Amino acid sequence: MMGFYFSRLVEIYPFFLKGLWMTSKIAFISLVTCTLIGFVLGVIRSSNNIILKRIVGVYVAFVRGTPFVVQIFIIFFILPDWGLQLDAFPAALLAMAIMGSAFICEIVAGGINSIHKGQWEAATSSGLTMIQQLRLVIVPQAMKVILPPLVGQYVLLIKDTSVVSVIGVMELTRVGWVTVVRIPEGLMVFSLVGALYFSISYPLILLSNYLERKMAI
Amino acid sequence: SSTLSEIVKRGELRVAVQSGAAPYAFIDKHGEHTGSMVDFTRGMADAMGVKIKILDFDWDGLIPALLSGKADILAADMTPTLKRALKISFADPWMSVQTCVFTKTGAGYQSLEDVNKPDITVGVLLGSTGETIAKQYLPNAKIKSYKGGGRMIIQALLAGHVDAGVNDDLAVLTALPDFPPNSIRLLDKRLGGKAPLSFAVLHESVNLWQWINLYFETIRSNGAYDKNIAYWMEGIEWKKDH
Amino acid sequence: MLVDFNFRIIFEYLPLFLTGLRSTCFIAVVSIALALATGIIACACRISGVKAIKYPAIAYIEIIRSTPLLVQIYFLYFGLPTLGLRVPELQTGILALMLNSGAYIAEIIRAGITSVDDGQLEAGTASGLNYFQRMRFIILPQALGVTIPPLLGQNIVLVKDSALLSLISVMELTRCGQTMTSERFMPAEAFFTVAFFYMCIYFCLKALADWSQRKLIFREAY
Amino acid sequence: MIEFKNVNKWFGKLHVLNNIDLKISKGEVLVICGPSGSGKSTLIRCINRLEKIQKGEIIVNNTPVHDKHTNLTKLRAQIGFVFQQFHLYPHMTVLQNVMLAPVNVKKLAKSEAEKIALEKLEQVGLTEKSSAYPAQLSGGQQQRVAIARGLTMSPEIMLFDEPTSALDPEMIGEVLDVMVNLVSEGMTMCVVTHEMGFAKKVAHRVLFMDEGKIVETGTPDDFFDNPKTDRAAEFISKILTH
Amino acid sequence: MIEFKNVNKWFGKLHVLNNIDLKISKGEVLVICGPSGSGKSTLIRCINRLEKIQKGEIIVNNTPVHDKHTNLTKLRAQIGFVFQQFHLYPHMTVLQNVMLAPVNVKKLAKSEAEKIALEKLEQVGLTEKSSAYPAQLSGGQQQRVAIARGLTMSPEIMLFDEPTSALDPEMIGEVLDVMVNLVSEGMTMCVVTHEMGFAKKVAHRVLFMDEGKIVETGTPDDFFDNPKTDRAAEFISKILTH
Ligand SMILES: Nc1ncnc2c1ncn2[C@@H]1O[C@H](COP(=O)(O)OP(=O)(O)OP(=O)(O)O)[C@@H](O)[C@H]1O
Ligand SMILES: Nc1ncnc2c1ncn2[C@@H]1O[C@H](COP(=O)(O)OP(=O)(O)OP(=O)(O)O)[C@@H](O)[C@H]1O
Ligand SMILES: [Mg+2]
Ligand SMILES: [Mg+2]
Repeated sequence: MMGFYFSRLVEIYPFFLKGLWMTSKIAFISLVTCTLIGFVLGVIRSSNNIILKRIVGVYVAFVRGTPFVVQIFIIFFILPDWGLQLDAFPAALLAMAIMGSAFICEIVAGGINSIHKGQWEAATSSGLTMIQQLRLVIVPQAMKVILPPLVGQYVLLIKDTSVVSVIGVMELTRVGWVTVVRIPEGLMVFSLVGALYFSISYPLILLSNYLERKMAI
Repeated sequence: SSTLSEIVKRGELRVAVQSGAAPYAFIDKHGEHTGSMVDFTRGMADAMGVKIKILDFDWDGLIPALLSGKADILAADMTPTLKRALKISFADPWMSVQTCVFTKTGAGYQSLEDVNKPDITVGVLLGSTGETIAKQYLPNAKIKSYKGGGRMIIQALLAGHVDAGVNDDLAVLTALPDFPPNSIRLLDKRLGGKAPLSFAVLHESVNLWQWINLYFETIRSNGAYDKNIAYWMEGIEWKKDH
Repeated sequence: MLVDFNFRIIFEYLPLFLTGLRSTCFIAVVSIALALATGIIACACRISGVKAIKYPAIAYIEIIRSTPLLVQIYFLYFGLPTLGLRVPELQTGILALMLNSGAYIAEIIRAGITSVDDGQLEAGTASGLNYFQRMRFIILPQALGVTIPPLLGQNIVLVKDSALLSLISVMELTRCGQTMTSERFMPAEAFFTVAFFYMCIYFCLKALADWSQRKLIFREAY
Repeated sequence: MIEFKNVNKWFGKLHVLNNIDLKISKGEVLVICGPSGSGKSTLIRCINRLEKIQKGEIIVNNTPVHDKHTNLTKLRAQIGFVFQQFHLYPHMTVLQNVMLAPVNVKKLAKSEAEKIALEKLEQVGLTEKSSAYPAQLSGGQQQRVAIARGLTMSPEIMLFDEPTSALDPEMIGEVLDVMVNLVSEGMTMCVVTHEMGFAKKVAHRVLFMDEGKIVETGTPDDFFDNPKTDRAAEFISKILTH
Repeated sequence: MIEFKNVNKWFGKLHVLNNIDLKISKGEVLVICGPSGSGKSTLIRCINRLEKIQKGEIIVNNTPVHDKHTNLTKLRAQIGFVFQQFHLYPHMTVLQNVMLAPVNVKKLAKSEAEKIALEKLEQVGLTEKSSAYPAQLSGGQQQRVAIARGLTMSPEIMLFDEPTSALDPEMIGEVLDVMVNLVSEGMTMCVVTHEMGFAKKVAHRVLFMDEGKIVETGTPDDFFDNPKTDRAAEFISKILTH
């Protein structure tokens, strides 16, 4: 029986590649967007503007406080009632961007806050403007602190793309899911799915570990 | 403007299905949507002269998808009930099935009484007609609901998660060949009457609703309907092709 | 839409949501307890010098960290029966959460242990304390201080992750939302209620984490 | 040149600066000392508005520092600040550290800024280290770079906050030498320090602070040999005994 | 009491201790000075085996320190060590810090250990702070607690590694006072420090290190006023000029 299922699994490998491609596409686009948004929010969150800081804080709390599945459902099924009608793919990207940017925002804010106050003061007393201080002095140094957890967060985000399968995006997990319905050999199907995720995530984990060691010096 | 003219203007008919429910709608080995209902809706799109877009959902995503305007037609093995009809409109039934009880061959359950016991767990599909019927006919048994199509119950049964399953007989019968031979047995007695299956649309889409009815009338008379049913429901020929 | 928002339905389903809430809390508490044990053992193996237990621990941690929880859940859910193990959904789900969180907790604990200043250890060594005494009196109490906030953070993650158990038919909070949707076709009401309850849990845990952060991390003495 | 008029500052309930009145004239070298927490750093940090004040007025070169409309960038270009912990930018070379402000605040061309930066580095005796990173330098060298950085905008005033107290004893001398040179060029300087040798050698005036107040002020010889107040006498005896 | 016989130590390729021969007799107070990185800390850390040596022998009270069979716990109980950065345990009160070793190494009863701990705290003048946490104390007070902790096992030898160089100038005195008291009680002491006042007042011998070697040794007066080597003369002039 195993052998029979295995040959059927081999037969449909293009389908798995399609899923892998979809997963990579979602991951790549959403990582880029949420990095950009996350940095902007992170700078705001570490600033002194109490009102903006609070607003970002509420946003972050909402995203961190609710499961990603629920967020996706809300974006996909409920936002249309308020006039935002999105297909599964853009909805998945939006959900990923919203979730990822909230987490990256916290990492960036943490990195900026970790820079010794003296660096701000030294830059201030040379007469640099706020933006110059950030761009020339603070962010380049904060990158050291930001980079390792950022790459770690990328891994988490890539893995979270599996959840967008619930709104019908044919990515890797959903491919596994519809396959297991045809080939009732879960161990085999999901080992394969797991191995494909591993092949994307593990290099990034290694990179994150490497950065952590390197930046620690 | 009416839903129908919107579809034509858009050039695309959007259909919500639940993959994993062979032979109604599932994904073949090339990763393409296929199945009896997929064929019907393809025919509808052809008749309208538009492209088709299949949207794939879990069972509990189907109705939200329709309500939130993601899809024009809900094409699932869904029975029109009065409660459901409060929110969406069902077209005339295109098919009817009966609810059956199935168990493992070796389990030795014979009658409904055998499975209507407190120590028996019965698997049903979340929100399906089977769920309602199981609650009604097997009040003593524990009901456990599953998502993701009729095969999930069979797998749960074989894995020992449940002692019996309740689902429509057609879905069970067509799924059986994918599982080890003679591992599953249907109890003789069917539950309830014939349960119709219908396509659904939003209340507002009256014109689309009429159009679907007309469509089925048409294909029934020109033989396309019978061909579809013969291929998908009455044989297992399709398994070779998909 | 907000005009349509049907609070009556929410109240009608409140008992169901409360059961779901209880179930989610139960799953969270049991899984985190088991995960803690798993994490401690995995971490102990990970930092030990014995290769026969060190490398399996590393493999376990790295595999878990580089595959999605959802895939792990499906893997166990569909896979355990293939191995002839009959594990009910709830237990399968708890097992998945335990294995998943355990790997992260192992890393949190490891970070906690390495965070204690070397100088502290040297001071202990210089006063003649042996390895176990240094662990017990100097490292662990301080490591605990720095570990508890991220552990609570992991608990928050776990509570949210438990939502994925809805996909294997475990009756918890998210699943209640889905049940309500499939019975009443009111997704907005269902999902916002679910989100609301998760937010409640989140704020409790967050408050606890912040409190412990303030309370337990001893500021450096110089 | 610098004038404090009835300046008051609180950190929450803590009254860190209590009715400070003080005039520093052009070319004057002022040494500030006092026990830890007495407000020395706060005092000089208010001069270039690294800290805000709640009452009173500080006037630098006829500009009210704590006025909303003051052009801070222009003000700060006239004031160089050197910190106890150097606070060099670790991700930039020595030359980049020194060039940063001329290029970005004065908008000088790179080549011109580099010329100025090298001049200042020569002044502190570190020309050959211009392409090293701060982490590759000893503490004394780092502090000299920090002084060059402070000088690079050609300020009229230099403020030093315990510039030698984070240094190994061997390196204190080289930093003090650079500062003595600055004095001989006629720079206006405010130095928080406990280096009595330096104070005796170059200071025009010593100011002793305690609990946010200026307790005593006088020439170095007067102050160290004949302190007028008990508190100052006690303090001096403490830093002298060991 | 302590004897170094041809001791050599490398960190990787760096030869940190180069043929060290040294005898310290009972009751002697030895001050070690030298430029940063010369191996001072490493030298005294070898005495209680916080660092291993690669060649040679160190003998403390007739026990070869770097022998496999040496009972380290017993050895370390005879030696108190005070670090530059105090290294108090931040999660314990002052009293708990001081009691930790007697209770756990000597296995004394709590009450007895407490008695000893309070005695030692009195010796450093901190009885009233016994229930405070380290973070609530000033630097000088923390270092005095660290000394009390070092004394709590009634050691015959006390090692100090720059005990005052992380302190504010005002607090250096209070720590040195405690150390001077120890000298007057006849404790054998090795002190790495640059506090010349202290060295002149109480040291029996000063040892000057550079690049892992003992360059010069002599009485404090001899050493500071008439250094024999150029390197020492240069070093002394540097720490004296300011
Ligand atoms: N940002 C701040 N917030 C609250 N309190 C502060 C802040 N900065 C300084 N203080 C407090 O103000 C008082 C004066 O601080 P300041 O740094 O001016 O003292 P100092 O004389 O420079 O001391 P030291 O010699 O230790 O540098 C201290 O009690 C300090 O704790
Ligand atoms: N654990 C270690 N690994 C590698 N090199 C080390 C280590 N500890 C010290 N060193 C190096 O050994 C040399 C001597 O160090 P040591 O700490 O003994 O110097 P020191 O005389 O105490 O200097 P300082 O006055 O700065 O404390 C230095 O060059 C230092 O960088
Ligand atoms: Mg200060
Ligand atoms: Mg040292």
